[in-house]
Amino acid sequence: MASRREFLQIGVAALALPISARAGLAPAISSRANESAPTPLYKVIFDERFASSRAFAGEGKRLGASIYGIKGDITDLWFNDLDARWKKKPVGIAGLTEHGPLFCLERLAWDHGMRVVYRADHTYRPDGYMEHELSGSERMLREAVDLSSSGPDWSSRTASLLTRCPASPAQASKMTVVTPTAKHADDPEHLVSWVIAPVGAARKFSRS
Amino acid sequence: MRVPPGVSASDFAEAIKQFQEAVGKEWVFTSAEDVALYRDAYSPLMGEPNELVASAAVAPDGVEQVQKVVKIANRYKIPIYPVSTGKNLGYGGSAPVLSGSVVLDLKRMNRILEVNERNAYALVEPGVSYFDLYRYIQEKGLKLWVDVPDPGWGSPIGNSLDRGGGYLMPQYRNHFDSHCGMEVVLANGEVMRTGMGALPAAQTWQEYKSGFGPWIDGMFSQSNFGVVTKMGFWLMPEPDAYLSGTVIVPRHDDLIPLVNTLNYLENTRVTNGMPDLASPLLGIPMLSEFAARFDQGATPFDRPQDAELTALIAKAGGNMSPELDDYAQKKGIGYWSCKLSFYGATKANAANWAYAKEKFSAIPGVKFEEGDVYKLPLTAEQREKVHKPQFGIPSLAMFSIGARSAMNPEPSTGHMWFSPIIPRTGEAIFEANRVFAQAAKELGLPFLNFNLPSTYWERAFIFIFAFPVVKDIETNKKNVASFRKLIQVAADHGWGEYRTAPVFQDAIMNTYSFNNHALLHFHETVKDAIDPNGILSAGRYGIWPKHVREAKS
Amino acid sequence: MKNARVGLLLALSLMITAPAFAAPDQDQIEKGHKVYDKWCFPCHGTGLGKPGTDSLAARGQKPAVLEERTDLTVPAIKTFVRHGVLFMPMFRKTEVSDADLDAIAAYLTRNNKP
Amino acid sequence: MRLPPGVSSADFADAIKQFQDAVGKEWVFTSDEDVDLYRDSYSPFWHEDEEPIPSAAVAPDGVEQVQAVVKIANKYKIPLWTISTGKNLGYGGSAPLLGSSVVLDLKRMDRILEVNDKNHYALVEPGVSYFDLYRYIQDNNLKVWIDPADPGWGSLIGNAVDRGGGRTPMRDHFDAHCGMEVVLPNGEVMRTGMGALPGSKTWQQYRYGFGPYVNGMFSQSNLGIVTKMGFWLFPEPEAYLTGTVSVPKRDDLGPLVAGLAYLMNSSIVLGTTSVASPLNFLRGDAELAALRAKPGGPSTQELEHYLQEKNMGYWSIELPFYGPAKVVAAQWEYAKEKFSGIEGATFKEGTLHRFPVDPKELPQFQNSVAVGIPSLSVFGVGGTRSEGHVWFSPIVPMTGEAVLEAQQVFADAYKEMGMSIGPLFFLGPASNYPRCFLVLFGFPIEHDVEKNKKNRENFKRLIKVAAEHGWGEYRTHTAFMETVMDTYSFNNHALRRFHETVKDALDPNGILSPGKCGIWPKSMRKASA
Repeated sequence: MASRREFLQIGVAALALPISARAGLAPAISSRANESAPTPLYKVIFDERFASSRAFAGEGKRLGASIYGIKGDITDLWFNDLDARWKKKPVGIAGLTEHGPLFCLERLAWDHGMRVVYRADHTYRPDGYMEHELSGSERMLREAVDLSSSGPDWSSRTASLLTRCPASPAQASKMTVVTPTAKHADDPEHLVSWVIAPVGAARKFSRS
Repeated sequence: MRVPPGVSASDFAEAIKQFQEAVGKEWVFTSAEDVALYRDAYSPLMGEPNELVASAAVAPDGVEQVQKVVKIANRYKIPIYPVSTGKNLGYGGSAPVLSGSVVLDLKRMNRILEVNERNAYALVEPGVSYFDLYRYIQEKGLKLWVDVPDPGWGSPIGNSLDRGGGYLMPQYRNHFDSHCGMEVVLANGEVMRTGMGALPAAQTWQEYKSGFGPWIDGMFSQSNFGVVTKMGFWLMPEPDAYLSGTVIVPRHDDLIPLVNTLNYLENTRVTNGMPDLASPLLGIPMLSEFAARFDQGATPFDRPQDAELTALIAKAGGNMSPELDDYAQKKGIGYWSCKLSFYGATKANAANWAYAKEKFSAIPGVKFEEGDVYKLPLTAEQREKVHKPQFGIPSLAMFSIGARSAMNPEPSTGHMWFSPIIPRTGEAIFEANRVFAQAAKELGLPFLNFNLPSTYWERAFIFIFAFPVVKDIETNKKNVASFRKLIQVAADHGWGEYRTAPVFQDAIMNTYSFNNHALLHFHETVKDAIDPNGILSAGRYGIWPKHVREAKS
Repeated sequence: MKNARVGLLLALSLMITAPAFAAPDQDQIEKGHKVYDKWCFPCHGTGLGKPGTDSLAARGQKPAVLEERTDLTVPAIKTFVRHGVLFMPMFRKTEVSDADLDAIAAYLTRNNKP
Repeated sequence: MRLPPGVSSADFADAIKQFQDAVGKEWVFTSDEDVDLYRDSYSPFWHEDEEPIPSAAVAPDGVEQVQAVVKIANKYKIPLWTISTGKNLGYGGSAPLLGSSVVLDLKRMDRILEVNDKNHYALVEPGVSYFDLYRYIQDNNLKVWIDPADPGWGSLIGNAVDRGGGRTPMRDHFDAHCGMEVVLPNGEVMRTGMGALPGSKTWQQYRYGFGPYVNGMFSQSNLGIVTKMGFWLFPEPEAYLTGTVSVPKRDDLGPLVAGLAYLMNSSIVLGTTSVASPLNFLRGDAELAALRAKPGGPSTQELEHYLQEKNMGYWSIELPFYGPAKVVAAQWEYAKEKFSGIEGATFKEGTLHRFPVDPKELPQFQNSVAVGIPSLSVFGVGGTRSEGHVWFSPIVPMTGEAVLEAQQVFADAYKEMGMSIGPLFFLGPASNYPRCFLVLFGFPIEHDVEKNKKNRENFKRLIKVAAEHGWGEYRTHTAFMETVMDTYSFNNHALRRFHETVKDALDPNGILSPGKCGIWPKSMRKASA
């Protein structure tokens, strides 16, 4: 049996390259917020179909977050909840989902002056490792190094990480962490954890 | 020989010679006798100096000949006026809008290029009539129906380009809407195909309307932007069965819920034939029975011959009167009725009719009459007695209305249609009657007591009045003046006409004036760009080429 | 206009007075029958919904169906077709050519007594 | 800051200032991070210089502001690219075709001006999404349906003018519209149909009005900016029923599709359906894989036998019926009768739903869009990590022969290009439009320049292969508009030349959406040809 020494790889750490909006992360917009204060999260969203996402939700709940389960489709969450809420006042959300739900929520949030301020792509590799591609503020990335010691508990650690996400990223950076992680049978190959938060941008399209 | 405006006699003679070379000598008509055949048989200007008449007529036999004619016309700046079968009677017939134009008569182009039974469509040339297409389908034994307008001798292309209507399911009885794919000769003589037809090897020219990029087919309807030389039409597969049933409501105000429920049923496709409104009390017959009644020598307005009722109707004018309501109740006569038609599977028809009855039952005192049930195709005997256009059979029976009959011993020589679009509500019917009755009174027109709209279009009503055209010039002049006033009265109330004869096209286009005639200016910009010499149908639907506009102002 | 009406009057009088000696050949009559079916029958045929027939009947014409007449003359037929009458419009040569019209006339006068 | 082609930086600065005066400073976006939001999320030009990124975006709040913006653009000859909600993903999103155009973002114009549930229509502005209208109808308890596109966040106007389709009886979105207000390239406002009649009572009831019917000119075009549009709505029916017909043999496709065409053309089937085959979702099945691996591939008989063993048909279609409960049952019965001529045809009846539907029933709908409820569930389908897709979307005849031919032709083309035909192949053939089949191929977008380059070449090749067989695309991504328009070439591109003549007359400065659907203004035509 091969020795499973924990493997840590920090690639392009703290590379301060502007990340396009397409990548799901807008660069810093204002630094008015107190960097240390975490983004208040209105809802923490998980996908009921995936074990890692359920574990993420369990930890989130333990930390006092209001959790919301989906099965891939965010229509109900947005149409019957977030839309009205955001029209009143933009407020942050976080989640561990597939790419599709984030794609939708991100664009819907743009219209209320919100942006993805932290994003991590979690990909199971065929070689038994998981690759975590992180982008967010330097502080978040520093904290995210914590994932390097993670295994199957990566998703509950992620929950804890997201609740500590600062309200506004001072500077956008990227980092990749690779750790040996066994794939849960009902997890998809790729998941993404993310935080969407108000950043005080001008582009708000909601009519109040 | 009459010469087109602004064209020298020698140029015209030269052009005629070239037209003859292009289409054959026998297909260029210049003698007064032959050219007279292109007069509008129903012209309200008949016999007056300003009657709209052609200078000559040219009848090409194919698209290449059309191209040649158009190129010659460009060379000599000769106004040409295409007609398909020239049977647009009541809306201008075969006469041009600009007197002295050369009529481009497409009647010889009468090829039925394709009829596809499985995908239910046809591709035809402009000279093909509804009779032609019907006969072709019958001869081949195809299980297809053509949606025909009342007179069946017209052209599917001509009728749909003038945006006429028929009687079958909504998507078929809107004739322009039922087209799919066009071939057009442009003012510069080039041939263009629209929709999927622009794809050289197209397999779906008659199956997908809009192709890629701007969908421009509508520009060639009620317009003078091109000569349509081929057009596809979606046909209705012969249904399994037909069923009709009539809803009768007792009171004046019941018309409002009657129409609302009808709209629901039609817009959800519960009833899919043309709904047919009537008034048993006022003696207003169903449209589908109109012609048949004439056949049988009955008056179309066969209200009960009762002096009390006649007096009550006269008193009410176009208005609501409680006495009429009382009379209807007392005698048990329905105030309004609506015949619904159903095309489809036998059981589905029955279920749809049952559901319709359930919906109408919300109107207190409503009664229902079961109508005809036919398993299709019709037997020969059934064919004789039905209103043929409702079964896709072309006919000329509608001309019985203007024909000499026991009830109409001194017939007119024609008619012109005044046809505003009004909202599809009972309230609008009442308002339109009040307004037009008042206007008729002021204009001294002998209008009938109450008019009910037609339902050709699925979402709007069309209110059609026939103005007679007679032999007497003074009467015609007065009718033309009254017609013009009605256009204005209608426009003041937000009702616009859907189609009209050349005599009134400027006046009506003038009412479509939003933002200082932005739409007309748009048309003019397009016209000048694609027909810089202004040769095609000058003045049609109010669109004049630049040189005429400039000369006018 | 004036010409048309004059022509019409002329035709009407011809119809009454002119003798109709028609001796066309059978092919011509058969062709005429076909053209008649296409262009005339929808209005002048038998059965319901034939305004031409109804109109002539209302005028007291017997028989009202053109095909059954034995008193029509070639000039009268041609005049009606080329000038129309009342609500009946005239027919153009692209619809009913002169040759077609000759054939119609042959057909409708086939039973005339010399 | 990027500059629109041919515009000096001084002019552009002036124009921006005037745009700000026209719409308010906060509604003119010029910073990179704001402009980035207008990039195409599914751009096939990832990380390439060719990606058409706008120079700025302007978001007016009303028709007068649109007019003002257009007039300024004329003054400085600045190309504008109009978007409604910018959600046209797979066909270009919110990005312009011509890089450094200014995006004219109409999202703020989101007023629902009228919804009438007696005559069943709505009049809306371009920023109104399917969700917005649906919410309005629910809040006001109106008994009408909308017909959403699959993703419900798009604009009714934007989708209709791009000639998108849905699933209910009103699924042909452009065909379901009635009446437009348009700001022309010269800044003037025009209303079409009955709307040209001041005080009109039937703008949303009769579409044509009087004279030439010009509305189609504003679909898939760059001749005007649609600022209001009416739509016919379907009144809430009593019930909805689906029934699935399966047939055992490959050659049964002919009669199956012929039967479908009859039912659709007879208005018995009023909604979208598509031809499906279990062979598509059984791709992972070992037995099938073994069959496929055989030299020369499996014979038709072998495939038929394999499916028979699994108790599955070779082809199936799910027919939707809308109407009174008893009627939909009768229609389904009639449909079964029609298809029973196909030997071995089997029938499976779905659940009957009555409206209004209990929210608890919603999850039973494979797609709520079929009953007029907007959704974003298409984004929740998941699968492999995807950066998006562009749609290759040819129209093929509604016949079994055409479907089989298309399957063969495209499979061969894919093979030649060294691609395996993806599972997306069988999105369709679908009947989103009344008389034909739409076939959708999703081409993946990758964050890999080389792969995207290859995909773009392949896409262009497929366009040509399709055109050679007489199949044209009904709509396409901005990156391929030129190529698609090139195939609509009858008589030496007569149709495009007609469009160009009209374009030059109406938009002499060429400011509106240059290049859209292959139509370039005169000044740019040579450069692009």
